[in-house]
Amino acid sequence: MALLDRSEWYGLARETNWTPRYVAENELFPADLSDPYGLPMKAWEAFDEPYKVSYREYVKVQREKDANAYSVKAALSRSKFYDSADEGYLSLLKLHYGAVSLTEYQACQAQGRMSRFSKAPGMRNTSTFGMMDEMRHTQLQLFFPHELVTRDRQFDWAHEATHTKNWAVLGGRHCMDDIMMTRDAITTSIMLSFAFETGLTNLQMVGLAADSEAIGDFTFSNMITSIQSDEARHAQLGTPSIEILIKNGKKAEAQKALDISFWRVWRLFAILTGIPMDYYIPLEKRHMSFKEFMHEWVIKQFVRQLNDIGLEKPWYWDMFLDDIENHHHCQQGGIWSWRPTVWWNPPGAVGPKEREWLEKKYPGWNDSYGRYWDVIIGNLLDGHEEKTHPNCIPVICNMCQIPVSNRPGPKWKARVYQLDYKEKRYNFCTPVCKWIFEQEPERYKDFETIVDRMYSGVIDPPTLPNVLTYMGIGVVSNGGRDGYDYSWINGYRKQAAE
Amino acid sequence: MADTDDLSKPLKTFSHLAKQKRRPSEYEIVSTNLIWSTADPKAPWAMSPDMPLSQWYIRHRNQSPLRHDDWNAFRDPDQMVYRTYNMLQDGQESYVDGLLDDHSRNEHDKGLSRHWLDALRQLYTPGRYLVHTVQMSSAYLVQLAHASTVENCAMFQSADQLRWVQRIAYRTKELSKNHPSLGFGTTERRSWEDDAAWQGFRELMEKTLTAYDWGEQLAALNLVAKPAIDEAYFRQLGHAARRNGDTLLGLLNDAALIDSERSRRWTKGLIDFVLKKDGNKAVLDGWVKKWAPLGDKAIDDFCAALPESPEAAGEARTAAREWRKTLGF
Amino acid sequence: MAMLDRSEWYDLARSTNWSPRYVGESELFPEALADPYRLPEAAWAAYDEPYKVAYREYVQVQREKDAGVYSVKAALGRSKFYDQAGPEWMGILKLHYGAIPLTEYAACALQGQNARFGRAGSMRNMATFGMLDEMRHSQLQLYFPHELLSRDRQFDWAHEAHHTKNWLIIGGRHCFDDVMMTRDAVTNSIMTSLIFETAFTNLQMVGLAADAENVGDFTFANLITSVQSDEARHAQLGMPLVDMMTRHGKKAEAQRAVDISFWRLWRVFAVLTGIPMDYYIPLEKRHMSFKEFMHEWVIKQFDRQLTDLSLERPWYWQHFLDDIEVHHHIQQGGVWSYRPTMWWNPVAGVGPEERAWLDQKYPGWNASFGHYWDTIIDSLLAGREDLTQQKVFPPICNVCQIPIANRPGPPWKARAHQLDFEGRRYHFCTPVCQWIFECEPERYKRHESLVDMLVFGRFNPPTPDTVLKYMGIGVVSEGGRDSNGYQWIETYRGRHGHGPKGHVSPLADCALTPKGNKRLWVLSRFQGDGHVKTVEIDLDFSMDEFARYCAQFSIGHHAKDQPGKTLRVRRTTAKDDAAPFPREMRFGACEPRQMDSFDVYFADLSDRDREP
Amino acid sequence: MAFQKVCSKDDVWEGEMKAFTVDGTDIVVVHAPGGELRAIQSICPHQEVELADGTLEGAVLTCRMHLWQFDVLTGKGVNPDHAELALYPIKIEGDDIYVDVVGIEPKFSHA
Amino acid sequence: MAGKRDDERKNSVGPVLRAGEMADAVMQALEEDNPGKEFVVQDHVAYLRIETEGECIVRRETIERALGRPFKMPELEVNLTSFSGRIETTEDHMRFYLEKRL
Repeated sequence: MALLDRSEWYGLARETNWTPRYVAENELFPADLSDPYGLPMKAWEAFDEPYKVSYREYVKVQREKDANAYSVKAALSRSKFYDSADEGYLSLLKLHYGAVSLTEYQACQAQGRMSRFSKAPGMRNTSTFGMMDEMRHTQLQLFFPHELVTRDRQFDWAHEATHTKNWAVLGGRHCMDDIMMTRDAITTSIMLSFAFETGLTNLQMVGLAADSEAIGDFTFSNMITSIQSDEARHAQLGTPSIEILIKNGKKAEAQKALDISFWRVWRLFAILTGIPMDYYIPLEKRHMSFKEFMHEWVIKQFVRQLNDIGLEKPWYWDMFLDDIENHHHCQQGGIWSWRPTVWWNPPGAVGPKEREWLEKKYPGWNDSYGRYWDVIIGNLLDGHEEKTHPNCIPVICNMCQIPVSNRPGPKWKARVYQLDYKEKRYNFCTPVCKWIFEQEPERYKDFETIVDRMYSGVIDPPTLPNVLTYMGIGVVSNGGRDGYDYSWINGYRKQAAE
Repeated sequence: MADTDDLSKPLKTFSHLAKQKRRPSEYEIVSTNLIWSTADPKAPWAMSPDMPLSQWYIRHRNQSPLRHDDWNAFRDPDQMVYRTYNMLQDGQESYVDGLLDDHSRNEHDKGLSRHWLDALRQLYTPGRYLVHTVQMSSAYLVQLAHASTVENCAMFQSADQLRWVQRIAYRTKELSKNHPSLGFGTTERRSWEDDAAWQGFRELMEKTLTAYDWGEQLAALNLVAKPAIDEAYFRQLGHAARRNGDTLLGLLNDAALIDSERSRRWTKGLIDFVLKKDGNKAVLDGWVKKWAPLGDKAIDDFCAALPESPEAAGEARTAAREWRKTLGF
Repeated sequence: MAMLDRSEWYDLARSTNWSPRYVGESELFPEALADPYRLPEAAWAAYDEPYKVAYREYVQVQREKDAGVYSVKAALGRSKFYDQAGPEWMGILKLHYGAIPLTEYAACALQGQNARFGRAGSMRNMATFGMLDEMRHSQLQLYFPHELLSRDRQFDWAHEAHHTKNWLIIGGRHCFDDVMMTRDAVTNSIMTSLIFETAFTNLQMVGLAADAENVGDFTFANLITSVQSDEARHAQLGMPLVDMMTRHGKKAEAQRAVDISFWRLWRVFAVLTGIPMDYYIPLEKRHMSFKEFMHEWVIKQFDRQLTDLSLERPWYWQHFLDDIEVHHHIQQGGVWSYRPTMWWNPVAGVGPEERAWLDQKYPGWNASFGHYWDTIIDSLLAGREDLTQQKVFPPICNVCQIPIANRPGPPWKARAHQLDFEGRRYHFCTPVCQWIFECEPERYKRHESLVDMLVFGRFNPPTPDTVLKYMGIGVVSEGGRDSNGYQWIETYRGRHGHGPKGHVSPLADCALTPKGNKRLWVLSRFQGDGHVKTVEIDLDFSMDEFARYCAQFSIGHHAKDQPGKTLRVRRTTAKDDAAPFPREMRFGACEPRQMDSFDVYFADLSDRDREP
Repeated sequence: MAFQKVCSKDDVWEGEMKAFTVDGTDIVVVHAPGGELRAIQSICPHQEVELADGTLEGAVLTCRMHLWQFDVLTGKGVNPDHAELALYPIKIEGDDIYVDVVGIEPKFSHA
Repeated sequence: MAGKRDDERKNSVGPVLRAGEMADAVMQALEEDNPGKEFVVQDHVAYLRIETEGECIVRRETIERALGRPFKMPELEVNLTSFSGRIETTEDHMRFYLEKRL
């Protein structure tokens, strides 16, 4: 055996810290981009990424992964799957590609920041691979939906979404800009690699794969699980950062970074993953409920890991558990009602059988969310489709950018948490979003929600057509309509007839 | 007549490419117009424009004197996508594996002279620090690129450097195993920080890394520092290696220069692209003038220490300059 | 420096002929392996393969193809497709994998022969790629079924089939040994590259791919189309040779090579591809009928290809067109009836809807083949599954090795064409197979079909068990059974014409068995039956007994009574006009010889006294 | 006038090809990179495979099934080079593409 | 709610793999490399979750035996979509573990 083992030379390849002479250390590693926690260079040299790969291995393995993903696409593109795919499922795909493809590309820059500004040589090398990974994810997730634009213009959002100011996009950008685009290398490694990539991307990239397989979309399930196999590696950047911070007396700071980012990402993924899982996937193909999935992946797998590296569950844990029961159900109602403002066709999809399933998975659903849908169903049965559009403007949270809502029904849970700061009033959906704002009001104060923009004159005049155009609706593609053209109420029509 | 703005008509490609009215390549589909943080020059991010990172982008990217009104029009002459990059480099790495394996079987290291081993310890193995700085600097270009087509090139460039950081580390370890008493694997940092041969490159790279204006970093790195490193550290050191019976290093450095060729192709493409806009020539001239002496000095310092290579510095300086000349400087 | 174009150096790479000095030309290129037609040196120098590829291009393209095929397998390996695939589809896969992979591997040796004995440098080069291609095909088609082994042992036939003496394998080997393993480089290029790989592999590899996609087996569809994409290159070997032969006065020889191989391959592929297409693919997934496919891919193309090559249609063209309507339907009946001898579970595929489709695609199907299946359905409805399995062997064609049969029904089409040669009697399904034999009897005369072996007493003891074991059944895996456990007959229950109890002829219950030592193998040709049967007869039988004895094996394995009529026996003649034997006459009294053919038919009772 | 309007240039972009039927004749309109337009026979001269399902790289069209290649500008076979595609006269008026199929039969190739 | 609280306190570790040949080999190797350990396998079609208590290791050479061909540890990444617990990677093994026991 003539070649050396990786372990023999790997350490040397990350002994690359040196003491700058011609420029000052804080010039080479400005605190804002590098390490605001003020740990010495030496402390970061202990950084040991648990998942190791060499460049030689990387290009080989990644080449194989791509050969696999692209070949499967090529082979199956002749199958007629998308011709006859369920409209709810197509909505899931549109939502996915619109939300994910270019966000992955932004992550290249975030990885680039870690690669340039981290004081930990191990992190600099590992995020070079991370950067490449994110490029891969972007390219896959542009190339795959590209062929779908010939069928349906709403797939154009795969490329266009983040270039628009659609309210859903603003929500995603606010979150991602916060956790990965405007933080130093260390905080980014906690927020992006640990909270986001270790904690929550599994929901979308692995969870949905099971449903996709059931539905027969092997191309998609193969692609997203292949993507996730990259995450499993580079997401490991976060844990050593946290361990080093804890070891150097910065546990509170690490905890705060986690608490902020976990909540932010949760609020987003519940929409991105929760709604499709519990509403868009046809009932007979559903693998498990979003809640069960959260248990498997987040509560069991992620939190246990969190614990093992020495952090605590976020302070708002009980609120989080409660939110798992509510958030995405509320937003399903909201998105469906405001369907003309989104780029996919959200199915109402709460027929009698679906409701039974929802009630079983989320006890109490019928008495709360069910009542909300009862009114809608009643209107549809009476032929008053127009009454199923709210024709008013919701209050949008100044943190997560999502309409403020909570479980309907007798308990009056929906409530706005308000804060006045520098003569401006801010609205929040939950105490947690409010708490995040309060940690760093200067960071968040200037951003206007889509609704703020209607009042502040950014969208002028704030008429519905103007707002839609501003959001890219009618520009990139038409807005959404009910995914099943209301056929899901047929079950109720039959019940009424009987 | 089909109209891409007519929403009732299906698209043949993403709307932003539909205007070309030709079938887009895979490269175009997956690489173009992916950045949206340039849309509002005053607020790159949803976070407050006053935030340090927002300010950073505004100052160092948006307000760079190197300007173009349509950065997205740039195209990589190699039209490299991630998929093809890995195919290419997997092949290249198989070749390097083969080199290492063969030479190791032939006990190549045992045959090296003490004289040359000293040179390797002084001038080759500390190079991982140097190449790593290029990796970092390229990553900076990634972070602040105006257009995805530029950003991707920088990403491949950064990954290429990591490739050589690891191959140098590999060789360092191999040399230390075959010659345990010579300090391979332990003295590199000291050489990089203290040896006169390295101080030119160290100064060049420390300053390049902190030239935070995006355009200036591009000029300093890709027009001056990288060519200097290619010519001195890879090419001239490779020549010297061959003269000293170290065929392995000669071949390894040739392989590294293949990556550099690719980097030069897109650099030339990008420079040609920006020079079509008024004002950029002067800006770049200024930077080249400012950085070239540091590059020359780095070459001189390094080549001076190269054994039996009196002509090395001259050749390297000329080669770097000649290349810049082909770009118009 | 820029790279040269392929065209700049390509000719040099194929200018590799030289004049031998230390050995004779005919030693270096023995005629029997190289060129018995003695085409002139100049002709060989001009050999120009139309499809060119450089080694550098070859490895790159093939690597990509393999990446595609293996990736899809890996990705879809997770799907539950094979868990849910119907028995029909699994039957197709077993048939395919049993028949194909090792045949592909044998083709490596064929390509090797061409790479060594081809008289043109370029032919040798192309065959080198051909050799690699065939290796690819055998490896892919061994690796893919391998994972199916854990589900079903019958997939072991993918590797084992060719090591057994299963009768279908004997048939396949006889054909391929003839067209590709025992010919000189010129002839085998015409027979294999031009005829087999251009005309016939598409049937299986392209035709089934469309059905595979419909059924949802993307792995298989992707596999076989990828395999077929290789044929472009090496299938090109034969074409320049035909040109050369016609130009150098060897047109008749080229024509004969075409005529022989086309027929031989047709007979095999109709079974391999025709049966699955028209019977195994679930009705709603059928892409087109086998006949339509034959028209598109073979008749249209082959015909104009021949014209282009200045060759004629084979002299048996009309036979061939007839055979397209019949051959695979009759073999479907045979394969299903002999299901215990197969390595997959044959599909009947003749529910009422399927029959409507068949009759539409093949007008007259119901009146002929339908009749055959009716008696089977009746037996099954009557709970007499035992009557639906063949108990005797059919005579087997000494060329194609396929049971001798033809369209059942009123015109007595099924008939054995016989030839006595050097003291042995040979049987052929058609005049074409007989013609092939007569072209070169020395080539074929020693081969014994399975039935020959039985008749010649090669099995000891000659029990069904011994024969099955000889064929690998019960050794490699269990033999076949009806693919869905006869569920398909349920739709017939209670229908008109198929009473719930069914109607089984008392003739079928005839318990006659040959006794004593005065026994003889003869051919029974039963009126309306599509299959000719071999029966071992007791010379002491009366003609009535002989008729009853034969009835139990005939028309779906039992003949219905026809009230007012009785069974008569006569010799088979060319015009089917021999007079019947007296009913009480001892069979031995007509002085039958081994394997003579006799007709058994229904006649009015009033005919009883007509004597020969 | 045997020329018939088939489609507009926008239906078949540079780098694309598309199948049409003109007067009962199946054709493929190919828009080669560089802007040249051609109308070619729809079926591969080799065997019954739709050329429109193949791939177009530069002016070289590769059939999906057996990888035969043709230069769409001249109709000549690239590999194998004995094969040839029938070309139909084509003319462009404004954005409209006209093709004349009269009297031209698809070609086929032996082997 | 009791169930949820319990979930957070389990010590489950192990790989999450795309189902297929590789997953089968890993499963077989895990059994061999961790004698006495009980593995729970959940088949979610698109992925297999393999879990055991506290710690487990899977070795390259064991996978090689299970696959019947040479294997390099990084190849596992092609099918390793996630894992529970923490990870340690070398060229000869992959280890999934938790430091604390709850």
